[in-house]
Amino acid sequence: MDYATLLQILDSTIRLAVPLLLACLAGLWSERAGVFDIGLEGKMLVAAFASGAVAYITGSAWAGLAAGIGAALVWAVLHGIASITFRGNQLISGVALNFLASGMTVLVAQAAFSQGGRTPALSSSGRFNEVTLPFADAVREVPVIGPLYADVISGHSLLVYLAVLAVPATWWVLLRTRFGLRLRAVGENPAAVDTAGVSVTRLRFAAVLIAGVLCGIAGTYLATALQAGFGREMTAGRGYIALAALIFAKWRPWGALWATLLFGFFQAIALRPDVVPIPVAALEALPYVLTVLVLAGFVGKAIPPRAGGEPYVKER
Amino acid sequence: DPALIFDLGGKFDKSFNEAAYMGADRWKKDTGGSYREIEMQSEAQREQALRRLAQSGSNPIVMTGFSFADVLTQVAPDYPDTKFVIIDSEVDEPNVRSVVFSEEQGSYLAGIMAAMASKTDTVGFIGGMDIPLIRKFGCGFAQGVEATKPDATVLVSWTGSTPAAWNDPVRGGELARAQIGRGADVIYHGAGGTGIGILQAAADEGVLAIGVDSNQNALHPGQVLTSMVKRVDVAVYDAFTQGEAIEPGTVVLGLADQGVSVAMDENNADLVTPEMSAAVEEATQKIIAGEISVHDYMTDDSCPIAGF
Amino acid sequence: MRHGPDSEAAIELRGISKAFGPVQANKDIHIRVARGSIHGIIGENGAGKSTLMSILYGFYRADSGQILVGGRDTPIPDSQAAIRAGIGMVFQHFKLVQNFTVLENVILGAEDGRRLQPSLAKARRELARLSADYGLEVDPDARIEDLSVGHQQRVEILKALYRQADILILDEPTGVLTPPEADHLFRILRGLREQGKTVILITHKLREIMDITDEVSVMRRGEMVATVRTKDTSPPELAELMVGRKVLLRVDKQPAQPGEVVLDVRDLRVSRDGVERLKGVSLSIRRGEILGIAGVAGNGQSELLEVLGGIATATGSVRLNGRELDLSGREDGQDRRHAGVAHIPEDRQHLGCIMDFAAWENVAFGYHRDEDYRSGPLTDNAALKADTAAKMARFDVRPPLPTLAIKHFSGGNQQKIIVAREIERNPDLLLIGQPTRGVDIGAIEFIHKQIVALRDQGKAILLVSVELDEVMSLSDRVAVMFDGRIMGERDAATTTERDLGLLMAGMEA
Amino acid sequence: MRQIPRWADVVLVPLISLLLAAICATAVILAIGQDPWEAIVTMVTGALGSAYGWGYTLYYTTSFIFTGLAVTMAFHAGLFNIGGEGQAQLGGLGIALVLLYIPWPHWTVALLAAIVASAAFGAVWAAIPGWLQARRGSHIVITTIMFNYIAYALIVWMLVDVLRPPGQAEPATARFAVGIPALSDIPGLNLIFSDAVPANISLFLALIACVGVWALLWRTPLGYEIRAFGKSEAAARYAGIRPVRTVMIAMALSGALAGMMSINNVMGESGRLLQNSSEGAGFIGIAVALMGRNHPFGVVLSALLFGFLYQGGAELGLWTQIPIDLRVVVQGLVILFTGALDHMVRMMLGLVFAPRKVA
Ligand SMILES: Nc1ncnc2c1ncn2[C@@H]1O[C@H](COP(=O)(O)OP(=O)(O)OP(=O)(O)O)[C@@H](O)[C@H]1O
Ligand SMILES: Nc1ncnc2c1ncn2[C@@H]1O[C@H](COP(=O)(O)OP(=O)(O)OP(=O)(O)O)[C@@H](O)[C@H]1O
Ligand SMILES: [Mg+2]
Ligand SMILES: [Mg+2]
Repeated sequence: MDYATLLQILDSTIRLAVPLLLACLAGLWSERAGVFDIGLEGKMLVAAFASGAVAYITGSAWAGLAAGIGAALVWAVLHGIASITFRGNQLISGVALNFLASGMTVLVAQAAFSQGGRTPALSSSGRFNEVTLPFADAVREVPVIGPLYADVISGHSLLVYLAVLAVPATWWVLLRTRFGLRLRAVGENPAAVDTAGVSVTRLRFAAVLIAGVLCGIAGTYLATALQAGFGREMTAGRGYIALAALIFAKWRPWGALWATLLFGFFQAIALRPDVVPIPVAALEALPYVLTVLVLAGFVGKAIPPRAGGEPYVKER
Repeated sequence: DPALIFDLGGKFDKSFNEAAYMGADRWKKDTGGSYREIEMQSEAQREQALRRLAQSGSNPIVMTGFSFADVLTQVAPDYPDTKFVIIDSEVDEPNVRSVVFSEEQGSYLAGIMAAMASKTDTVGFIGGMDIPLIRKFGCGFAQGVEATKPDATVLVSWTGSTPAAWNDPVRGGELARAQIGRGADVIYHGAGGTGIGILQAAADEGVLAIGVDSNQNALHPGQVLTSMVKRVDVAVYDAFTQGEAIEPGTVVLGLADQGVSVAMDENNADLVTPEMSAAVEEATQKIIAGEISVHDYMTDDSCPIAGF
Repeated sequence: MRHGPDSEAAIELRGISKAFGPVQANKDIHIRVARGSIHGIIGENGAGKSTLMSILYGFYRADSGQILVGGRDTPIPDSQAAIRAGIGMVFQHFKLVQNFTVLENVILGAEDGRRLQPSLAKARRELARLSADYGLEVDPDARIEDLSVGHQQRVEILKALYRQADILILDEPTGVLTPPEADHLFRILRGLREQGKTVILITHKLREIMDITDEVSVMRRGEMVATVRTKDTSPPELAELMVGRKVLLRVDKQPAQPGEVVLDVRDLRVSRDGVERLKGVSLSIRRGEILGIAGVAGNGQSELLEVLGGIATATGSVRLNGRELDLSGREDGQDRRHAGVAHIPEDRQHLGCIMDFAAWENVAFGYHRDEDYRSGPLTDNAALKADTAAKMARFDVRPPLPTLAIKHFSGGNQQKIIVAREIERNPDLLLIGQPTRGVDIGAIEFIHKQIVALRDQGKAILLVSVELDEVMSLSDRVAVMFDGRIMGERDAATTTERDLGLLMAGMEA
Repeated sequence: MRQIPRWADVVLVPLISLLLAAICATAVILAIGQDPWEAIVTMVTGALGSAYGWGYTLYYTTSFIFTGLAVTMAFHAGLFNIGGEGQAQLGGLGIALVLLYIPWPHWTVALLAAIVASAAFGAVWAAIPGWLQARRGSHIVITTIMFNYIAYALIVWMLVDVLRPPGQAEPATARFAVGIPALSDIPGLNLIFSDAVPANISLFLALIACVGVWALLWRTPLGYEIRAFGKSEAAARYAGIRPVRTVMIAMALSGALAGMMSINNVMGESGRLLQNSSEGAGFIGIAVALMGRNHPFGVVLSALLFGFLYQGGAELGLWTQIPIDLRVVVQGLVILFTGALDHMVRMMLGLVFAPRKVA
């Protein structure tokens, strides 16, 4: 496999890793606050649909983004109501919302566009097109790093760079601010926060909503940048891989970046049977197998937030 | 009433199934008749759909796609009075009509145009599900390229080995980018709904693509060189018009009877040079006349030229 | 200068009532706490003490009633309000974030500014001052999970002081402390009183009440039955007020007649996630004697019980009636039971029973594979229910309903059901952990009688309790555990609290 | 929270949840500009209006009973098994292997073999995540999800590269030599089911399984141990209940039940192994179990309900403009209300049943 091929694979690695990264950060926010969220898949899906539909109707990618985030937020609020307000089972709530998403998107898409659950293809104005970073062409001639910068780093949609920036942002807010401190505390021992006179419910909702926003961006990316429109089940299990990546990342922001890049890389080589002579089925199973190994602690043990999955009930 | 069953990938795949839909729709407009239609959601559904339609008295029942072959062999005998039409596959039953196309011929023409349009002398073919039928496309395409530019390279990739491969635009897009990365500047797809992603990627990366089944030139005007149109719509239209009277047996539609062709319209007018259309015209005549015989992969399951 | 209890009220509660579903936890409570005093509150389990204090701290909302702070009517809808009113609370179960540092825990909820750095810096200075003033030394950068319980408690107190609390509530603070640690705590509390702060102290230990409080209020079944000046009352009087009848605080029992050795433990070692919890424990118990294990919770007693009960694995040798027991985990709790070991666990609600199961199902717990509860491959539920009804009658369990879920029984009654289940198996060795934790004096009396009776039938009994008085009054011999070792063994009749206290603190006496 | 009578908890809570789900579904239908009444009529007539409809309704019901029981079994051990899908498909693989490679003298023997094979394959596929949870503490929800994907890849590979007969384009095995009688083949029943229906004798197998699961959980020491472990692992240890063993047994049983679903669809209906043979029944099992309050008999009822929903939904896709995907929406709503918002429903009921004061 020559350098050029490697660059291509890295290029598509980034394209494929970004939705995973955003979803993974979403999961990170939610679970650091003690709310499990297997509903990432569903949130991305509704976001993908909403952004695809609105971007088509308005012809504006930004309108699409707004819609995508909005839709994901609706799902996030539902999850919050079920698992925070009414102390329901967070896992079941997530599963339910995933089903709801996969059904609703197709239903509404069919009703609105009657194109078999797909939204019409977007014109370039309705999409987040690739932006070329400064000096991309200038440095292309520089050996090795030149092409790396010009072809891999540069030339992605705006949302890609947004996603990457979300990593340090998450890190800073989570570890360097009052909000972050309280949020982490809520994920470890909500009673401590409650007795300190801070509302557990509000903090957890905040976390869930942030997760919604990130999933919204992820879905929008799928429908308006990676693709030109929404297609049924277009998230294709990315939400679950993101969860796996989250565990792999041990619930840490930078870890999330590396984990999702790794999984993105697997997906990228799965698309290149010409370079890796392994049966495609095997390549497709690889991320899942790896995840299982990670979960099994064969690749480093991960300790989840202590209060994760536990609805908070006042008691002494 | 007649009925139409769309395969996975859906009625609006902008390609194979959509072509069938066009036919049915035209028939509806022309005759004012009505028909039933179902879209497959999963493999295991086929039999229920067939039986349900037959049982509810639809006749004839048209289904798009080879995947129905096996199920149809099971179901057809149970409903001797119902006529079935299967497109893209041969089922030998007294009440079944099988319609197949000489895709290799149309693909050959596409190959010629691709070779002439290519500046890098590298062109690509991306098949959907890796099955003989689609290899047939690729093989004809490769022969067309070979005949025009013997030293040109033809890259070949497949989206997958299951029907899911018909409806995976993301993967299609990535595969296209990969081929473009390897120098391809014209990409021909035979991948149904997945093709949307392929055409999109080609357009995004500023190279030419060739559509399939339906006329896909309009999807990205000026960026789709042409489309290897397969007149599934005609097949459906005929079936519906002949109704219950339709006679069983196998029908092969090729260049001669406009069953396959390369689409020329305002969307690709400025892409198609006079030489190109001349070359296409010439090849067409020769094929019809039998002076050129395009090798059909399915006859011996091999394609030396394309290397599979 | 020292304020007397007669000065004006720091806190006054009027007609506070609170119900949890069917349970009336507090009924029309009136109480007045003088500024600058240490005010004790005692009462049986479930009397409503913690509930009342949680209401005062805004953790629960009272159904009705009025709260006055410093004479002014101060509604306290949430903990924030309580903090603003200058009230701080140290809960029975600490509210600390285990993997945060002391500093982070202290500022949590009391940060000034959105960014952490300034708050942390300020808290560091503030902590240094408080430690100096009240002798509350603790390393500000230590992680809570690495701190001893005593230190964790100091962090809780620091949290309150950092929030400028001048009324401090402590809910059963000494339950988890060694006598020396408890003494230190009391010095701190006295120090706070010197500074004019008000302390409300909930405890079950009459001795502590007598030691340090100025006034004491007694609760029973959700009601406030009396508030008296400490110097005008006595332990027996308080006990009577609590239970509503006379109780004898000492167990009366004949001296033991030990028989042959039943349990013989040699060099027992247990390691859990890298840490060695038992560091070579050896002991032996004979028929007809009670060996008491004294010590502060978390010094290996739990591990000892778990190993003997077949829950945890270990190395070393354990012989029961001369037979070597397997410690590698190949034998489980049921094998132990067959070998003649009964086990009343330390934590009845989390180990001893399944809270959602009915009483009769819990009576089978651990013995569910026994022949008498089986008919062929199936379980004989009828027999089981009958047996449960009989046990309930013998042990005076209230209400005597075999089909009632055990979570709906009161703590003491839950304990009675478990005790019945375990001792009626006629075991050779009985393991007992914290037999009377969360059980009120009435039930304590009953359970103690049962244990002594069992000893007199010639059983060997291993008793683990953090209540020093309980160990001393029940046991024939007392062994003290500290840091996974047996620090020493004493004759219960002759030893003194002080002596044991030193051992519990890890000091060779 | 206020106590509500047990009967209300068992009967009213699911019914109200169902009602809420139905209301939302109606709203959805209206929102996409369709006629709910038409939808209901179509579903009822299509699913229950004819022997043919019943044939399919009962066919789906059978599958859902198996997967519902699978989820129930795991639930009682405190495990949330989302892997029913993969386990069912593996069960199908097991059936395919024994039926393709061994010539069976008679369908009865073949059925026994199929039961063993499907149960074994499903059990293994569930026991691995069980082991990972018990021994390595990997979260069973995530692992079972992962195992669904791995199963999918495995099946694709088997169908494409191993089991696909030469010359066949679609990824599927050859037809099995033997099948099991459909209800329409059974003397007596064939008077009702005149023309061929997919529902087959595995329906009775499913009902037997229900009784079996019930007896196991509530009438045997093993069931006692599973339930006790599900309530509290620490307490279970104290009582000498071995965690690893219990988790593995519970998951194996759960997987076996899921796998046996394939007797209905793979051996019974299609007579060969197709890709995605379980068609999401593994997931529907979650809704069925929740709706059935994790009791085998409740499972039968809710399985019937979902059988109706699925056949009716298929008919919607056929005769109305309402996409078949409405099924998925309803499924999601039921899970949401019965599984996640059940406290809300209870609170609503709590207001109805005034608290009884004690103490
Ligand atoms: N969490 C709870 N939910 C509902 N009812 C409860 C709860 N906790 C206790 N109760 C009920 O409150 C009553 C008193 O419980 P509690 O354990 O406080 O009794 P208690 O005063 O400690 O009695 P004992 O001295 O026997 O322990 C019991 O009848 C019990 O059923
Ligand atoms: N969250 C709750 N839900 C239901 N009942 C409760 C709850 N908290 C306490 N109770 C009940 O209220 C009553 C008073 O409990 P509380 O904890 O105040 O007693 P206590 O005096 O603190 O007992 P202890 O000495 O064991 O701490 C008990 O019957 C208890 O069971
Ligand atoms: Mg208390
Ligand atoms: Mg109590």
